[in-house]
Formats: sequence, structure tokens, C-alpha cells
Amino acid sequence: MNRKKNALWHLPLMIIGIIALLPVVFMISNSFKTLQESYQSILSLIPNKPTTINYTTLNHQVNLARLAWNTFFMATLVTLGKLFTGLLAAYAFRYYQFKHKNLIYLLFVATIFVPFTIVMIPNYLVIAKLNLLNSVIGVALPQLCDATGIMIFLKTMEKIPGSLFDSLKIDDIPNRRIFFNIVLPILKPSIISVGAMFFINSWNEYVWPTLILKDKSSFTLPLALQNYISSEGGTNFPLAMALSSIMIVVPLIIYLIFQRYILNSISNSGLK
Amino acid sequence: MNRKKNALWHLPLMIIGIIALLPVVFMISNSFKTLQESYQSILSLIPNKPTTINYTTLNHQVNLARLAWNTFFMATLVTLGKLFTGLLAAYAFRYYQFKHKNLIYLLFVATIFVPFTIVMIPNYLVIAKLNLLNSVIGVALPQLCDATGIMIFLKTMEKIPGSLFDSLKIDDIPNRRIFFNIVLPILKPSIISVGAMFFINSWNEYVWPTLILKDKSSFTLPLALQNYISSEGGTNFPLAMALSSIMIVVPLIIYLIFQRYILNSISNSGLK
Amino acid sequence: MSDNNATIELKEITKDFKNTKVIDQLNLKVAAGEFLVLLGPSGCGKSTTLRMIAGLESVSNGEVLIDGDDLKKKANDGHTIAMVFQDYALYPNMTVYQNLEYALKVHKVAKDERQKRLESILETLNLSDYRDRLPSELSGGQKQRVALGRGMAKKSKIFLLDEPLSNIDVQLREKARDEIQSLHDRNKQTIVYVTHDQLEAMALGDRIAVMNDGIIQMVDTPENIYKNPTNLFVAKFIGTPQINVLPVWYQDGYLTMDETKLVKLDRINSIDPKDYLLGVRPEHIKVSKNSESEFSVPTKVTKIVDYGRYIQLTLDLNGQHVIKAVTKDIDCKIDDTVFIRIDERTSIIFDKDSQKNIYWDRV
Amino acid sequence: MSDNNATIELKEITKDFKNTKVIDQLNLKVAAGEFLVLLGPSGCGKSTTLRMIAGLESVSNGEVLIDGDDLKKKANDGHTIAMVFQDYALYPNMTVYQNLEYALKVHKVAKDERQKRLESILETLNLSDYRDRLPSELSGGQKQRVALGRGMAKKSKIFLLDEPLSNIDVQLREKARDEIQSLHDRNKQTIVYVTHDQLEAMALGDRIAVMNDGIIQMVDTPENIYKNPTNLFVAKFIGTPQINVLPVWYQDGYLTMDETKLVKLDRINSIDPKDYLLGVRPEHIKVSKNSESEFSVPTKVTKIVDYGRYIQLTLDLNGQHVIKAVTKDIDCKIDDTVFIRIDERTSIIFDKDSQKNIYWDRV
Repeated sequence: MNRKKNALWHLPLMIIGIIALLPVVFMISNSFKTLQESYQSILSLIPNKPTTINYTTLNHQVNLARLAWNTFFMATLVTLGKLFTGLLAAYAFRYYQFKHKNLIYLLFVATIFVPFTIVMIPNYLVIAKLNLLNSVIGVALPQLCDATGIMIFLKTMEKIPGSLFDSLKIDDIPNRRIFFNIVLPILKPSIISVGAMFFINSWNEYVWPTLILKDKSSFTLPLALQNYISSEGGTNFPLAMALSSIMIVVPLIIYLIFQRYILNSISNSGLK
Repeated sequence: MNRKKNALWHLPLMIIGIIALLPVVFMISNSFKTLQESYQSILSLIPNKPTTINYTTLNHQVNLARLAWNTFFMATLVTLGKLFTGLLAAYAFRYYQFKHKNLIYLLFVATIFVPFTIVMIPNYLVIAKLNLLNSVIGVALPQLCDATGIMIFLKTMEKIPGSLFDSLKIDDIPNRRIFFNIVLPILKPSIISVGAMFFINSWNEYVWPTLILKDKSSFTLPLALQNYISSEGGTNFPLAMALSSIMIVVPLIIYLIFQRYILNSISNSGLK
Repeated sequence: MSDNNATIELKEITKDFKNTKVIDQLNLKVAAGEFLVLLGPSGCGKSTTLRMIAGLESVSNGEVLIDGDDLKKKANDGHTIAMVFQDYALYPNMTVYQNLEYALKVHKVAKDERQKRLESILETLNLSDYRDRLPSELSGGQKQRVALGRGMAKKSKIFLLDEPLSNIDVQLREKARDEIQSLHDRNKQTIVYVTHDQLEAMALGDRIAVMNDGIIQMVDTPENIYKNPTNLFVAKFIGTPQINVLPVWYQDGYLTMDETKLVKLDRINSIDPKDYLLGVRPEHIKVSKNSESEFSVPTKVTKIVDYGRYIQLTLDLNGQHVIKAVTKDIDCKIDDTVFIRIDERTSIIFDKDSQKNIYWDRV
Repeated sequence: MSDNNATIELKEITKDFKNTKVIDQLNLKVAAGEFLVLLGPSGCGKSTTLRMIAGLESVSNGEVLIDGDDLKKKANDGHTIAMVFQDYALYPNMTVYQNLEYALKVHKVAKDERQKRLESILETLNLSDYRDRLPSELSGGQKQRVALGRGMAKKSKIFLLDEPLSNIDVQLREKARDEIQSLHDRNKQTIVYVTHDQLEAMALGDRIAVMNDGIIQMVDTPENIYKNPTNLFVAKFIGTPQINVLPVWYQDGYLTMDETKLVKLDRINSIDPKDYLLGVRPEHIKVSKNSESEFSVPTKVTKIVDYGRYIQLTLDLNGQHVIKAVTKDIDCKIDDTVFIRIDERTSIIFDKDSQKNIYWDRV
């Protein structure tokens, strides 16, 4: 096999590399341009005169610390809730026999493919009825049924050899102990990676929180960003890019810390 | 272990079951209610006097066949494009040595966590510059770098034992043949399941197509639905639910046809 | 029945799996303190039988009695039975010591007692240096010893082992076998041991139950099973190289093959004149360079393998039969002609249709 | 050098992996048409050596010569070398026939020729009935035969086999071994065969190269390796039960242990008076019920295993040494006292420090 053929195989990599990474570079670049330069040459990758003016302006206009805290609090709550229900549900699917188990599982997984657009309104109405509008609980509740988490945990549990449970059964170890002393510790890497994924996704979420959170004081970062963008075309484009750049920092840090776990676990499950 | 303890473990399943499935039942139910009944008792699960009026009205107001065809065409194009780039990229990652391979892979996966809100504007500007607004190619192009597909394919390729490639190397089989004669056939189940996933996700997609497709004649189903919902609160709620119910049919069929592949490949589920 | 061990009795056990009988009306008694080996090829139902004794697999029909009590009616108390699995089933998140301690801790054995027991086990199994290691940091042989130790820690009356040596290196197996043997000598638990390796079975078992197709073919001491197998399956399954099987015809006191008289039967002469199968183990084929009696048959040497301790010959008889012979010393070359002789005492005669040993029930 | 086979020569091969030498200055010549077995424990570098011959693994230093040509300078042509892998490496999406045909098809062997070759191979390996099955529908033994057939189809000069029998049932191994042997007898390719199983090595190899820690310890015929091993490692690795090793002292023509005279050395008398290790294979320990000479030593029987063909005794000497003996017939019980004798002819004497066989270079 010669070098020419080799290069040919790199082509798709280069194309998707550009498609994947260009927007992020573009975003960071524009956040350091003046409003004027951004208008003139929005697609140039390197600012002529890099400036931090957008960041300082942003700091005056919104309470960044408050936004970050709100986002963090919401993401943490949603993550813990989803991990809790996901782990219990997966354990029930794995180790209990009940009627129509396969059908129920099939329906669970089906919910992954029901678009959010469709469940949005029913969910909104239920949350309103429950008087949970404008509350973080209201944001978290409909997300507790994340089938992705269940699937990943279930798959990891299935990798635990059956003989381990046979052994526990012969030793007459109660279920509660099996769950906490054996299953949870074994699942630790999965829990970390799924937790990180949940957290990042929740951190980035904006459609659903926009519907539920009306009060400015409980706004999260994506909601604030939405405000900058939604004014049709963006009155101040570099400002929006600056806020985007700030917003992306926390997921980036989490991703880098847990990358080893995330790379393993996502590709195992095969789902986002 | 007694039955009481058993029931305790079923609780989380029941809770998330309700959270997951209720909205869909609710949607279908309301699509068979009259506008009046929907206003009066929107949360009741069984319509008093079931009616198909919403479906006939819908059929008069929009060209359902045209919408469905547009959606199907776009989803097919996006799916094929993503499968193509994903397979080639995964193969390159698996079987070629190049500089900074791990770093590049890490960046690829990172793009999964960059929220769409953030890349939306840069992507829009690029598509506009390329004169691809209002075209299906414009919708498809930025989606070609789906890292999820690459990860799943890469993982499946990693499961192919190294000795298979050693054997092919000793027999001096050229790369092109290895890819088409060996790797693709082995990956068939993954390709089917990932393809189904891509298709369903693309079928449901609305934010990005809304930005690119302005011409009514190229609208897809989710865009039409968006039109019914966006008039703040929904002037005709049962009508929107009827369109939702129609829209959900194709993903449901695909999921049911390919469920074996999807469940296997995504979660390697072995509940039996 | 004692403090250390218990009897096991399987009564008319049947196990159906998806409409096929995996185990068919199996009866088996294991005496208290006995070391019984379940031996058979893969898929013969030996593991299923063991799992039914352990209570891990339900019984479709019949009873499993432990010390006379029905297992179905009495839930497993976590004390009576210990089991070692083929893949060891160690808890991956616990150290060696924690693995051994876990069940005792859950069942509230006092800390002093626990420590005393475990220290002595770690000592016995040479694991003291590895007590704080995780299973992933151990070699196959070490894992196997930890699994053994975890079973010992329970001081159960019954010890079940499911192919415990199949995942460790050949070189280490002999040593591990000796270890299991001496544990049994010391503790005198009732042991049921599953394996597909006939040498392992011969070395360990007080008695061996040879299984095939869900049916116990023979239960007896290793010696009897080797020397006097009930049927052709058992004869072929035990012994390597395999027993030679020759199609013969009985008439007038002689077994003949292709018109050649092979063996004169003195012990038995009341069998019907018809086709039989003659089984002779390779070491019972007497090989000599010259014809030594009227029953000597000429054969051609096709292969000679010197294993050091013995020499294995592959012989060709008339271009129709392949005979393997094991001898200590013979000076021959490939393509030489040598003579073989078969003795009545070492002949096993099988009925051609039923494949049963016709001598067997007469002994 | 011929049409059927090729010579292999490894010259001062070194292989580094992450700064450790996996293979250290290895030299090995395989004659054309020879059946050479690479034998050693797992991790000894035998598979790496095979993979370097195959060109799958690069060589850090040294040369691999095939028929005198350097492998590095001449790319693999896809014809010279065939290889069978431990996990068979069958293409899961192709039928048995397609698996055998694939490489030939890619390399444009004419259809008639392909068909002729494959039919005969399928016939030879008893695979004709399975030609349209997928690998997933085959048993382990059948997969192994398909892998073998795929290698044969290429009619290569060199055939490499990497533990080809380790994944099939014990019962089938003897048959598979015979098959490989007869293939070699028929085709006379140069074969390099990797295994960790000493019996397999003894049965198959024209010569055996025993490896440990990336170094070849000894290359010789099976007989010589068994009878006259170069060092203690080889002596212990070959033969089961393992060779007995006793610490002895040489003085005035005698090997003594704990003040007891064990062996009188007549053949050699020019060795230094110091500590040695005496190796005696279990079948060379002469066991008798009564003391038969001044060198008879009393021991206590601690274990008797009857394997049918032979009886294995475990003997205790003074409560300090464990000796294993293999005998044909002896009438004794556990705890009996029996006498053992060791013959000079069957004694192997190792230097205590270097662990080398002191006889070896004198023969």
C-alpha cells in the first residue's frame, strides 16, 4: 500500500474535522473582535486587533456569577435525579422477573426517539398543573426518565458475570447489600461518565428551561445567551460569542477531567 | 427476600414509566378531542366523544404528502451522508497511524458536548456564504461530522479481533477490499442501527432546518408543526397534537422494524 | 451426618430446558465426606447437575436432599453450601481479604473469629502476601486460590467446585490439584467436583460419575471405571490415547477379525456367536518384533512418538485398522513390521448394538 | 530450497517493547521441510518470535531470512507464508468455502484451479458437508480445521501455527494433532508451530525450541530434550509429573543428601565437591517394598493415584522432601514405608548456581 492511497483515506477525516471544529474556532475568534470588525469580516479566523471589550461589557450587563450558579445548581439536581432513577431502574430490569419486561423495556428505549417538540406541550401542562412553573424541580421532573442512562447502566450490569450473582445467592447476601456493596462500586466508572454526560447536557439545555423559568433571577447561562441571540440576527454578535465562550468552559473542564471514562462509556452504549 | 421488598424495587420503574410514557398517551388522546373538549379537560386521558375532525382539518390546511416526502428526502440524505463520513473516519482512526491521533479523536468527541445554540450562528453564516440557504444540502452539510456515529463504528471495529487483520495482512489483501469485503459486512448490524438512529433524529429535527429552509414548499413535518405551536400557546391545540401523532408514525415503524438491531447494537441488551 | 459434612441425594431428578430434557431421571448419592467427581464432555449436563445441588437451578422433577432435607422446602441458609466457580466470581471491587471476609461479615460472624479463620486460610493457601491486592492484580493461579479460600472461609458442610482448574496454566494445575486434595484430606467436607478432564477426575475422586447426554453412565472408583467400564462411551472417554476398538466376531471360543483369530476366550464361553466390539487399551497391546504365539498379528509401524516416559506407536493392520500401542522400550523404525498380541484379561467386549460391556454385570 | 518449502533463519534477533527486551539476540535456523515447535510458558516470547517470522511484528535488531532473503527488504507477497491463528481468525461473514477461496480470488488464481484445490482440501479435512456454513455455525474443532484449510489453500512454502489446538476440547486434540502431522507428512512445508503444551510439542516436532524469558534455552529433538535437558528450566518444563529435584552434595564419588548416600557416580568423577541439584524423573525412581541395595532409601507413601495405565505415588522422605514416583505395579497402602533407588544413568545433575546440566556439554 503506497502513500497516495493512505492520503485518500485521510480526506473524510479532514472534511469532518473542519466541519466539526470550525464553528468553535469561529466563535472564540469573534468573541475577541470589536463589533465593527465582526460586521466587516465575520468569517475571518484571526481578529485584526484582538480585544477583550466584549467580555468586560458582558460583565456589566449581566450577573455572570448568578447565572453560573443557577446553571450549576440546576445541572447538579437534574444529574443526581437522573442517576438515581436510572440506577434503580436498570437494577430492576436486570435482576427482577416481572410481566412484559421486554415490552416495557422496548417502550422505554422508544422514548429516546420521541422528539422533544412533541412532548414539550404535554409536559408543560403537567408541570403547570403541579404548580411547579418557575421552579428548578419543574425543570428536573420530566427529565428523570432518561432511557439513555438506564440503557448504559443496564449494559454495564450485564457485563458483570452471572457467576458473581450466583456466588452472592449461595452466600445468601440480601439484595440491598448486593446493590450498594457490589453493583454500585463495579459501576463506578459508568456512573462517573454518565453523570458527566448528564451534567454537560443539562448545563447546555435551553428549550425546556426557557418554558419553565420565567423569572430573570433564576435564569441559566443558555437562557441568557438565548436572549442575546433571539433579537433576530443578534444586535451585538461579538457579545453573544463572548457569552458562548464563557458558557463552554465548564463542560470543557468536566470533559477533560473525565475524558477517559466518557470515551469508554459512550462508545460502549452507542448513544448520546 | 420477600414480596414486599420486591415491590419496593419496582417503584422507580413505575415512576419513570409514567414520566416517560404519559406525554405520548396524552398527545394521542388530545388529537382525538374536539377543540372545545381539549380546552375544558386537556389532561383527561380518554376523550369523551372521540373525533377524527382534527385529522381531516389538517389534511385540508397542509399538503401532508409533500411535507412527508420533504422530511423523508432530507432524513435519507442526512443519514447516508453521516454513515459515509462516519464509516470512513472510523476506519481511518482504527487502522491508520497518524500524528496526534488521540488528540484529534478527543476533539471529535468533545464536539458532542458543544451545544447547538453555540454553533448555530457560525454554521448559519457559513451556509449563507456558500449560497446553500433554502437547500437540503445546506441542512445536511454541518451534520456530517456526527461524532456519535464515528464512536459507535470505531467501537465495533475494535471488537473485530486483531488476528483477522493479521491474517489479511499475511494474505496481502489490499485495504479497499478489506473495507468493503470484510469490515462493512461485519459492521452491518451497527450500520443498520446507527442508520435508523440517524434517520429518526433527522426526521425529528426542527431547529436547524427552520433556520435554513425558508421556502414553504420545502418545509418538513417538524417545521409545519412548529408553525402550529409557535403562535404562543397554540391557537388550535388538538390540531397540533394530530400533526404530532402523524409525525411520530414513521420513527415508530422504523424503530419497530429495526428494534432488534437497535437494542442489540446500542445497549447489547440481553434481558432474556 | 456430622458437623463437618453432609450427605447429598438426588432422587429421580429431571430438568427440562425449552422442551428438551437436559437431565433425565438422575439418581445419585454422595456420602458424607466423600469426594465425588462429575466427569463428562461439555454439554453433558454435569454443570447443571451441580447447580441444582447448589440451588441455583430449579429442578423440573424429583428431589435434591441435603442431609435428608429437601432443598426446595428449606431455603439456602448461606452456611451449608460453598461453591467455587469456573471464572472464580471474585468481587472485583474488594481486596483478597475483603473477598474472603464479605459473607462472614454480612452474616455477622464476630470479628475475632473472622480474623482467626481468614489468617489461617491465607496462610494455608500462600496468599498472606496478597491480602490487600485486588483480583485484577492477581494471576490466574492466585485468583483460583482466593476463590478456594472464599469457599473454605464459610466452613460449609458441602463444597461444590465447577471446573476450578480450567482457567489456569497447565504447569500450575498439578500443584493446584494437590492443594485441593489436601484441603479435602484435612477438612473432610463433602465435595462434588465438576470437570471434563479425565486425568483430574482420576487423580481427585473417591468416586467418579461419568455423565453423557444428561444421563449418568457409570459411578464407581477411578480404578473400576478404567478397568471395567460399563459401556463404550465410558471406555472411550477415559484414557489417553483412546482405547482401541476393533470389530470382531465370536465363535467357538475365539474372537476373530477379518478371519484372523485374535483372542481365545477362556473366562466366558456362553456368549452368542455374533458381531462384537473389542476394546483394548494401548498399553495392553503387546508389541514384539517376532511372532510369539498363534494369536500374534503382523502390523506395520506408521508413526513413533517418544514421550520420554513411554513410546507411542501407531500401527496399521491390513491397511484397514489403526491401532495405537503404548510401550516402554521397543527398537523399531517407521514401516517396520511388528507383531501385536491381545490378552483376554485385558480385553473389554462390547455388544455391537447396545455398546454395553458384556462382561460388566457378570463380574 | 524447493518449490514446496523454504528455510527460515533468525539472526541475532532482538525485540524491544517499551524499553524491555522481549526477545534477546535470538538465533534459530529452521531447515526446509522441517517441523519445528516453539515451546514455552505464556509470555516467554514464542508468539512474538512467530509473528516476526510472519512479518507481522517488526524486528528491533537483527535479520529474518526466508530462503536467504531478508524479510525487511522484500515485502510479503502473500504467497510464501501461511499462518493459522489461535482464535482461527475466520472471516465471520463468509462461508467455509468463501473463507478458503478469498485470498486466492483476490490474487487472481483461476477459478478452475481454485475449485480443484479447495475440493481436495475440503475432502482431506472432512469439511465437504460444511462448505456453505458460516463460521458461527461451526464447532471449535471444525473452525480449527477451516483455519488449517485456509492456510493449506495457499500452498505456501512456510506454514506458521500459533497454538492452533488451545481452543478445542481435550478429547478432540489428539485427533487434530494427528491431522496436522499427516498434513506435514504429505506436503512437506516448513512448519513453525507455537505451543505451551509439552505433550503436543513432543508428539509433533522434528525439533523443539524451548523458550523462556525471550531466550531459547535448548533446541533439539524431543528425545534429547527429555533425556538430557541443558538446564533445570527445561528439565522442569518437560515431563509430567515434574522431574524430582533434590539438593545433594558431591564427595568422593557419591551424591549424598542429608548424610545419606543416594547415588554412586561412575561415569563422571571429576566434578568439584560442592552442592548440586539432582534431577530424577518420576518413572526413574525405583520403588520397592524392601531395601534392595545400600542406596535404597526408606520413604513414606502419602498419596496413591491409579491412572489405570500407571500408578503415581507421592512419597515423603524424612518429612523434608516430597518425591513423586510413577510405577506400573506396586502393592502398597498409604502410610506404608517403601524404598526408593536412583540410578546414575537416569540422574541429571545441575550446578546449584547456574542451574545448568553439568553432564550436558560432556556428552
